[in-house]
Amino acid sequence: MAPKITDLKSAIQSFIEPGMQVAIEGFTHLIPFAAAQEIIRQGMTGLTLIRLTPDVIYDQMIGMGCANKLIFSWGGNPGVGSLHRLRDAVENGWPNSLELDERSHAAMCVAYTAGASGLPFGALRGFVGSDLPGHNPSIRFLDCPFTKDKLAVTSAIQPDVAIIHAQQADRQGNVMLWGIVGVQKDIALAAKRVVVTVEEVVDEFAVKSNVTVLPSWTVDAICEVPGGASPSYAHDYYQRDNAAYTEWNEISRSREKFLEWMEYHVLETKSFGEFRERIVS
Amino acid sequence: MAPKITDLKSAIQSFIEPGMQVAIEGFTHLIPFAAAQEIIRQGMTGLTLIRLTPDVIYDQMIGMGCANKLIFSWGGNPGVGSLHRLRDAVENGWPNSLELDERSHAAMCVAYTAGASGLPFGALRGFVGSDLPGHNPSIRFLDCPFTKDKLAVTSAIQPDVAIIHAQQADRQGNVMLWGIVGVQKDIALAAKRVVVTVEEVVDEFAVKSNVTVLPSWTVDAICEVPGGASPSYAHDYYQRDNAAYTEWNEISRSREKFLEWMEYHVLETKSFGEFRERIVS
Amino acid sequence: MKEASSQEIMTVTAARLLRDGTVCFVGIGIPSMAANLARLTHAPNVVLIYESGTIGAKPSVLPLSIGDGELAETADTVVSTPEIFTHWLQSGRVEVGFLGAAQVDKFANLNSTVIGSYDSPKVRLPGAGGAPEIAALAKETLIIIEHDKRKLVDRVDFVTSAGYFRGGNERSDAGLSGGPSAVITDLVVLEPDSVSKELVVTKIHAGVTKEQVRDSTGWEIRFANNLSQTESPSEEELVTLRDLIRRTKEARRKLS
Amino acid sequence: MKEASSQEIMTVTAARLLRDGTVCFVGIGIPSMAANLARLTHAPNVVLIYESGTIGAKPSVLPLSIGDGELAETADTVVSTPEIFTHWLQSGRVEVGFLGAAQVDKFANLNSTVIGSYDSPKVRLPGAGGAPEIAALAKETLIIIEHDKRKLVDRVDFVTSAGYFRGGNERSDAGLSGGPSAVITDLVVLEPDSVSKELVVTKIHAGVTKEQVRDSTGWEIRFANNLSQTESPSEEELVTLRDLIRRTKEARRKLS
Repeated sequence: MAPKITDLKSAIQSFIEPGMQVAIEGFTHLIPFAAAQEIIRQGMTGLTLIRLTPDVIYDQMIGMGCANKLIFSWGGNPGVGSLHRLRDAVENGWPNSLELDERSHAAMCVAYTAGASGLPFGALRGFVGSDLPGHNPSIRFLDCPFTKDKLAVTSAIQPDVAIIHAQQADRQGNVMLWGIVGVQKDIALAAKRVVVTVEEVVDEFAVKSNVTVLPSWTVDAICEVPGGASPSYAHDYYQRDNAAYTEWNEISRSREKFLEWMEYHVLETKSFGEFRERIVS
Repeated sequence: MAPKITDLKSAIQSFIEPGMQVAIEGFTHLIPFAAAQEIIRQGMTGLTLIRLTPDVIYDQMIGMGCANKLIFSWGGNPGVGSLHRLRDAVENGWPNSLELDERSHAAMCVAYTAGASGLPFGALRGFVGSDLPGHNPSIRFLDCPFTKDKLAVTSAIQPDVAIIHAQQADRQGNVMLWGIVGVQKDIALAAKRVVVTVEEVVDEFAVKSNVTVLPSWTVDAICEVPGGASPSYAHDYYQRDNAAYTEWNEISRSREKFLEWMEYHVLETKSFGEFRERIVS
Repeated sequence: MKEASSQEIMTVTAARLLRDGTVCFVGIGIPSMAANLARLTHAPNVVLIYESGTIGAKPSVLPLSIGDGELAETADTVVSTPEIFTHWLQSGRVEVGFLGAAQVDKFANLNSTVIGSYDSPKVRLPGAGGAPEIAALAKETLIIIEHDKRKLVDRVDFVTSAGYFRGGNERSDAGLSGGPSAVITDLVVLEPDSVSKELVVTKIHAGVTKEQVRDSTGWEIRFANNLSQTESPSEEELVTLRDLIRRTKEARRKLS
Repeated sequence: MKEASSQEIMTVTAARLLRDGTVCFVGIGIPSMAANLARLTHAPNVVLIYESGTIGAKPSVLPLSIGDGELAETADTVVSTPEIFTHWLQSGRVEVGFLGAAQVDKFANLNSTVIGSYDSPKVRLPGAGGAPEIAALAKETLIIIEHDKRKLVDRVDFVTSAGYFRGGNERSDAGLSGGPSAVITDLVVLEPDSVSKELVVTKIHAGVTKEQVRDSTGWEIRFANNLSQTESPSEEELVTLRDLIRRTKEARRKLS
């Protein structure tokens, strides 16, 4: 019942298989970069990647050919501009074509909440007049049985695996994260399996405001990976590395430079620790 | 924009009118007894009362003729037995008949959440095989547009006024409650107007775990009423007065004894403070 | 030591049906007593969820109300009541639902709404609370009820929470999995027949006669072929249970 | 003091449209800059909601991403992202939605999805994010966009977020209230005609000619009868804005 406290390499090997639906979440905060890079390192392919904001984390995975489908709502480099690898996949099919299931943030949220709640769909007021439903069968409309209001509905998302990053786990395997808590509780409870990387394993949690707690029995694996959300941030641990986001714009612009960077930093390193050493040097 | 910090008598006078839909919430914890008794004191009638667990608080209001309709899901005296005044109204129409819109806890919850979310209905897996939907048009069924699963739906609840009790407000009018947070955030955000009684008004909130915060601009009136949730409890302030719940069983059993008790303790007192003095003596 | 009372046997028998580590949705009263007894004896890692929002509560005394402060203080996490029903029950995370009722019928349907007709009831009962969805969505339901002709009835006056409907495959045909796996009374344990889903006596408490059971049941009760005697409470179980009740009474006295 | 740039005029003009005490849903970039400028000048009690879950954020520097830590630390409360969309936006609590886009058309429809066709786009843009529901559900929407022929177009390539559809009553007939009340560019302010809902120029920034506006707009742009000149930024506004930008740059340099 209690989650296995294990190393990241083993956790990814145990839980991620080609063809799976995988959600790697963290809304602007606590983005699990270390876990995503381990998936790249293991040469995973054919994944359906799920995430509100693909961000640099999925730009790397898509560029390395991990994914053939993307379920998302906003695919930019926040504060910087385009995700060049995502664009190259959609515009030119490089390194492979990428099927899109594109919704809005609100629709992704209700799809996660429905998934976490055991409901097959979520309803929202939205999409009236938008062209998105015409391109996505996961968005439909229905009439309220009471008021006859026209509402949008979207199908629940229940991934095979959710991966999130948290500040802390305790030794019993309970997980706690705080600050901007985003969508992590919903996606963790929606998924069939949950892998959590954490900044540290502690004896006991301190009282924090605005907290999400996942009891140990809802989590499958916990891996201690300090800095594992970098270049995003971990509230009370480290701040966002804005320069890395800006630099990514240049690194990712050409296929060659991107591949070279990934080869040197990710494929040639054995762990996130080694990756970080190469980043700093 | 900021709520008026005022006295309870004025707040009830300003916001509660005969015939309104009123939800006085607090799930087992922080039940706003002082506010309810002020409504009784002001001789209000014709209310639709809304609450998952009518509890002693609505037993008093129903017995005093404040309500002609009840929307609820469990009407007992927790840990003790029946609510005699509620039963007398339903079984014998005393002091007046009481229309019931009866759901389950889960259905009340999704109705509150739908109300708070601006949706006309909430969906749930429930009521299959139950006789309740046959007696309540607020519960219907629909087929999921994606999976064809049969789901129950229930109409949103958006009361005219929600009244809750919280541990603290700050001087700007923000409200904070903690411990068992129940359904209060949803009902407060579902209602057109929100009145909050609090244990105390403080300069600044301390960090607490498991917190609900209502920003000042979502609240209409705040009244400082120490002990205002008694005989229920306020976490970190005082404990549940179990004896009072047990005694209520005897007080409420006969109409005469009930009326005498209400007359002496509520109608003849001018405030919750005076009521408390009579209770103690 | 004083011999076990029939209520104690019922509580201990119910407690034993909880396996260690099980995620259990608990109602107040005897269900809560049995679940906490299990936690204090053979099932220290049982996860108790109360509808007030506490997950993994470990109270030292029994809560009188479902939302006593100690539940929050000892829980692994506390969430809102809506979240309990959506993210924790409806999602299928609850393995065992522990329920009481005013009436249970031959096919384990539960009534906690009215005696008599809904529109002019003879007795208005408290109502559904969390029961209909617990009965529908927990992987398995245990029911605890006092054995009495007016409580174990051929057909409940009102189906608040569905058991096996009118028997056979009716429950699964309606799209519900799970269902009541046992009804524990102060006389016997009943379990649904695997085909007809009719409740039959599978265990009988020490000193109870079949006659007594027949006389106290509102339908023509059947006894299983492999009927056995309920294992008596152990000394540890009785001591723990009595201790728990004593501590609870003391705590309540102090508060009054 | 250095004269106001066209971008500064745009930001100050947008900021002025926010009344004090308004509940405002803010996107990142110039919307966030304008909203925070309003908060630091004439509207100290404006309530800023970011989709990351922060309500009442009061950042001292501008967030680069929508979820920077300072937003959480200075907020009145932080909630989950799902709750932001259900309980705070969809519920009708947001008075002003502040949006940018890649394209805006004559009837204030917004495109942030693709240039070209959806299935084989010339340029794949980031996508909807929170915009479709903000545009649908805020009581009023303000749009900020650089004035450019390829951005202010007759018809957007893709309607990500609906404005007034194809004009007239089409928006309200579809059951949507609210709608865009102004489009602020670095040249002018446009507002929808009360009947046709076509965007017309109501204010023109100092030093900008009608010719220049015509040449930079993708449809045959009209000028309101009561066309006026945009009030120039005050010294206080400019100083505050430049200070804010300077503090933001310093903070980011420190982090890098």
